[in-house]
Amino acid sequence: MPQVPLADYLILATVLFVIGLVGFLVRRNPITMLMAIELMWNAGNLVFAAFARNFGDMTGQVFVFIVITVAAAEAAISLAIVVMVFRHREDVDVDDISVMRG
Amino acid sequence: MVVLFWVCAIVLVGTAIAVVGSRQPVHSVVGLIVNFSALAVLFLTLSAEFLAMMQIIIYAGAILVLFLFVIALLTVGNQPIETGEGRLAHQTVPAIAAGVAALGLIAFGVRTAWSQSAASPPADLGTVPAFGTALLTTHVFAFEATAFVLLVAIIGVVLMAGRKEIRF
Amino acid sequence: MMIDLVIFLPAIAAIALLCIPRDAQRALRGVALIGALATFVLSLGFITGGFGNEFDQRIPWISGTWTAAYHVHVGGLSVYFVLLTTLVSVAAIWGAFSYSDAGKLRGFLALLLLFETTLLGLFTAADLLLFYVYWDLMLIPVFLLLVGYSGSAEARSAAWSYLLYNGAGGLVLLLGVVGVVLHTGTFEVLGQTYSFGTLENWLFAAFALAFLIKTPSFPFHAWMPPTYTNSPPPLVAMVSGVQSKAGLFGFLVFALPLFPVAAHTWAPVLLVLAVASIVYGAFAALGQRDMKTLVAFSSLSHLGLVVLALFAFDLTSVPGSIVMIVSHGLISAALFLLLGFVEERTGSREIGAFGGLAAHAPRLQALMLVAAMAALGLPGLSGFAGEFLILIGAWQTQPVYTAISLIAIVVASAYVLKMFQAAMHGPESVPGGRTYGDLRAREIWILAPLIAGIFLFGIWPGVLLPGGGSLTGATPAHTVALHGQRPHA
Amino acid sequence: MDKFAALVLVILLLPLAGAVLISFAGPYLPRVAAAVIANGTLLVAFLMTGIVALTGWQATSSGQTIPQHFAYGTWALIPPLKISFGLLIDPLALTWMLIITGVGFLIHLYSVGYMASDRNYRTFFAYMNLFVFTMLLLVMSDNFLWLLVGWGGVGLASYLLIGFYYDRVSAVLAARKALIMNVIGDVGIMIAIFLIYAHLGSAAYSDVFARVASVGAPALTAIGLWLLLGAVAKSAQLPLHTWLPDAMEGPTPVSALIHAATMVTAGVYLIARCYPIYDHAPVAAEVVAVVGATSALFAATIGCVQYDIKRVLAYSTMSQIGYMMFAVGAGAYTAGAFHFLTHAFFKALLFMAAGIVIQNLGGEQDIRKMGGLAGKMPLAFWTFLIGTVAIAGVPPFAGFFSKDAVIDAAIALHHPVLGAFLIIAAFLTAFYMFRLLFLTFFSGAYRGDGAPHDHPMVSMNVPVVVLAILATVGGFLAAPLGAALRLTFVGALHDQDIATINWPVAAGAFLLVVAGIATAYALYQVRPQLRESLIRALAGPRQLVMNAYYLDTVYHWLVEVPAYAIADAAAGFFETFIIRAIPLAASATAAALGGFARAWESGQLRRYGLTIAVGVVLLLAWYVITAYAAASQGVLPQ
Repeated sequence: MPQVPLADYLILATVLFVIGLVGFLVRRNPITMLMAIELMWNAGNLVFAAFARNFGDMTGQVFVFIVITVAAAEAAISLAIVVMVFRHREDVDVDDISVMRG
Repeated sequence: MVVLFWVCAIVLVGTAIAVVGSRQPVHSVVGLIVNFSALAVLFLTLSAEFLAMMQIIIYAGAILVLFLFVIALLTVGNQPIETGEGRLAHQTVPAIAAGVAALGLIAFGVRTAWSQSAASPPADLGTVPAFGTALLTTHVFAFEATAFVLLVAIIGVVLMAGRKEIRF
Repeated sequence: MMIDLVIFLPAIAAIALLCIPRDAQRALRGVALIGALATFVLSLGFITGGFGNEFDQRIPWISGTWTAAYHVHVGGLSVYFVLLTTLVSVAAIWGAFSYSDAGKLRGFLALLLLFETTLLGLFTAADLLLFYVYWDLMLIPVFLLLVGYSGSAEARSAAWSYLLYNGAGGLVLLLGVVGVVLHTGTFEVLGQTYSFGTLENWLFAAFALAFLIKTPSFPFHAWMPPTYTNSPPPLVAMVSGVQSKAGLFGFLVFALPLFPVAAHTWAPVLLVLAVASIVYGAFAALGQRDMKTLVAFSSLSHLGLVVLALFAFDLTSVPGSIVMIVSHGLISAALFLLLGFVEERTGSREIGAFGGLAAHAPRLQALMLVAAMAALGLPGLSGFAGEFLILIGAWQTQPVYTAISLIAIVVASAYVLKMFQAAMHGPESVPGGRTYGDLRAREIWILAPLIAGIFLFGIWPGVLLPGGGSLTGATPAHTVALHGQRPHA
Repeated sequence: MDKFAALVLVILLLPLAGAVLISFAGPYLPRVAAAVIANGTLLVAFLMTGIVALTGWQATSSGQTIPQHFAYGTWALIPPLKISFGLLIDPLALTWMLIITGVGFLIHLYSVGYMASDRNYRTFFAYMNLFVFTMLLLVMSDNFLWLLVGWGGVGLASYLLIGFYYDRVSAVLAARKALIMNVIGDVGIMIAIFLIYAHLGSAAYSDVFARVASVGAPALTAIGLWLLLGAVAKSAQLPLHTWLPDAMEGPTPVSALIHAATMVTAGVYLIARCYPIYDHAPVAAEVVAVVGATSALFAATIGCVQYDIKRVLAYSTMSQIGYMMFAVGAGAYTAGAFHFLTHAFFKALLFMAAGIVIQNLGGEQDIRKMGGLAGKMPLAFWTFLIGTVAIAGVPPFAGFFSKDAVIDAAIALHHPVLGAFLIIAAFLTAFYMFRLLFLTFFSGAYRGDGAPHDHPMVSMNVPVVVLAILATVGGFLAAPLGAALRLTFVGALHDQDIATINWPVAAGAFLLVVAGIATAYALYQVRPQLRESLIRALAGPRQLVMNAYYLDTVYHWLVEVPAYAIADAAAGFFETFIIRAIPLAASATAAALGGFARAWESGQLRRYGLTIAVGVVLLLAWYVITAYAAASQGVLPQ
């Protein structure tokens, strides 16, 4: 069974990360932006998993698990904030939210 | 194996672009589901069986459902969120430039430094028993800390969502 | 111990002032004056055996990668600066008694005393870190006095320009100090010689820039006219009489001995700046209408002579600059205090706004005449002695620059007379027909020591240089700097 | 310090003591006491100087040598520079000292009466004593530094006394002008001292003059010319003479003492004192001679058309000092000193006689408002007449001998052109002095408004009479003076005998003098109509000369206006737009950076995101580049 080279995984992860990054930077819909963040999380996870296999070490995989957990927590809180901002302003264009006061 | 990787890779990139580019958040969520599933397959090719399961269950199952709920909640009036020019309209070009630059740099670095793969991994890498052993012995502190993070997140969400109005 | 007492006695007096109720005017004045006088008397102890005594005290402070010590030293050059400080401070603090706002007198006196302590600390510092700390500490009392005790919007703006310009100079000095210490590993560089290699030029430039700003020298003097003009007379007497010597002290004690080679490399630039200061200061003084600003620019001109003396690297001009430094301290303090007395009487210091004070204030006229003639460089007074020793020395190595500087002497006669005659001569007139009196006994006694010094050091400048100028070559490093006309020949 | 050294020092310090005493006692001192102190100190100083001079005279004539040089201490010692304080009392110094203290005493005495009603009576005497002290210092010093101290000191005293009536704007301006021009001269002397120190390694006369021969002519010429700058400023020679006529704003005794008898001759003294330098620098000496002769003629022409009695005398002073300058420049140092001596007598006399006239007319100085005063003020008339014939050069009065000595020198030392200048000036001198005499004391009746009255005051009349006698017989001092000065001018290039009169030259000069007197008599006594038509015919040139050839105007436009323009530009434009631009540029840069940062920190989430992204990219780039560089050198492991 021919192995896929490590470098390919890494570059794939980079491409995913960059798509997420650009998405985060150019979109103004907070929900889409959050999904872009999820993409970046996943790109990172892919790197961890690839290296775990490469080094034959479980630490990378454990880290992915923890990242998934934290990502879940992050998503929950972020979405809660989005909901609240929407309630407050009836509008969730990120560019319109530039002050920390309500 | 190589074929599987490339199929997944194409799916991943395509859906990722769809997620970012779609005007409708719901379409994004759908794209994201496909994306996550393809990633789970990649995890399998990396001998990470447990992670593949977690990817499907937590991401596709829990987080994306959360997204769907919020979308459902917010788009009551059906007005699109991104109307007209944003305040940072001319940020697109630098953002893409930065992304491309990052991509190029990393790809260059990776090509230079990680051009060769290591030897074959041990046979039990990524199996559920091995994962469980690692998680609950070596990394038990991180595991506990994650639990604490989740607790904080729960409290935070309850606090924020529980009130009608919050000044922040 | 003796040195510490001299340095901190004014500060102690300042703290004592703060313990006295604000409205106990007599007690406030008494404590402040006694503090300043006691400091002066104690500092006379440094010359009981004549010039050339050495006093030294060292307490280790920081050790490790870099070492520093609380190291204070009086002897050689610093004794002139210390005595000038204590003498001018007595005059300034006594002169401050007539400060108009009685409610603020306490703070005014306390800040003047603190200023004196920072100056004394600076002039006794034998450790570069200590020197730098005092260098920046000096800014605070002056800034506060300008902001809080001058009362005008211009004074507040002057305070900021003073603080920022001199603070910038301090930062540059800090860079230089750090550079030195990275190289030497110790802040106690006095009396040592190091080889800094190519870095030396940059380190010297940093030190020189800070010192030129403080002096000030053309073209870094933008802070000076507003500061001098808006300061209350006692403050400007100290700033111009003493603080302006801090940069020259830095050149003599730190920059020249540490970087003799770079000093010679940079000398052409500094000479041009010096000559520019001398000539430009004189012409700018001639163009002023405000008497205080006029004297301020004359300071620019006169202190340029000292820079010329230092960088002519002549065996006569460098020691001769000591005479100029002491003399300028006395003359400018006396002139600024006198202008303060004039302003108290006439409510103005504008040329042409009043005149003919000689009619009813002959003593004021007489003292002003002495101070003005000394500033003009009249032979026989201290200003001339300083100028002459500097110029005759500088002529031997830099005849062209010296010749150009002589233009300033002619212009000086024009601007000094413009000011003196406008105030004292012509038909008598005072704004609003005020009545005014001659100098009171207190005012005469304030000026008496300054005037006496102007005469003494004019008739016999040798009294300042008993060792035949060897004092300034007290340390080996100085000898390098001075005899280094051909440092690597 | 031996007795002689102490005595000499006392001579110097007595006038200073008087000045200090009067100043410090101030209003607590009775007016009489101030006058007594001032006069007393001078009289004692004069008597002591006389004792010194006689002692020296006796010693030398009996073949002994007596000390001339007295050292007291060190002014400053900064090796290699050493400047001492010492006095040099040789015949040249003694000549000046005797005049300064002697004529000075007479003028002090005169001032007791002349200034009697002035409210600043004490101040006047303090200033006058200060002047005598500084003038003595100037001539007694044994080195250039203390000469310069005295030089500056007389400048100050002159400034104070010109501006004595300080509530008069014209006096204040005149004083300022005098001091500034004198400072120009001081700078000249300073440069000369610097050059002397650079080339000869000392500032003491003895060292300098001993080493002169070892220095090349160019250096000595430069030194001589810079000294000359000092001399022309102090002695009111071309082109720095314009302060002297204005200096007549001072009280008349001041004009007599400072601006006629003593201070203005300091330049002559300086050049005579530096004779070894000029002997070795013929070019510089020639310039001195040219300046002197030209000034003599130049001033004489102006003197012919002035109407202010004191200004006429001022221009005549300038002219007579021109003679002295020419003499010392030509190498006839003794003749110069001789003319200084006689000039001190007759010019002080003229000023004091004029002072009596002015005072008796209530301050009137315009000779057009005088006339016919000969009978009303006999003493003033007779003494003025003696002074006039003395200055004109009528034998046997003093001026005849000294002027003849100078003109002799011009011929003997081959200065035909300059000699011609002097002879023409002699003619003009006789003309304008007699014009002054006629207009003041004759030419019809009194033309003024007030009533002329004569208040004979003993303190004023005595000195005038004494000086009249001296002006009459002063010419016979030539023999002793010449003998004494020969001791000073040892080894001078030209040895001249001032006591011998070259009769053909003297006769010719006298004929011209008679012609001058006759012309004045014709124009001002006999044929006033001729004078009127002459004035009409020569209106243009006359205007030029009356305005002193417009030199004041030229200086105003050439020096004063540009200097103030530069000053205003420096104080205004340059200060505002260049000096203050440095900190302003710094603060503007800081403000611009701050403004940029504030605009960037907009609170926009995506802007922060982009900032982070760019930062990450930069870090990545840095990392990749350095790592690649390291790897390419084989440092980084795979």
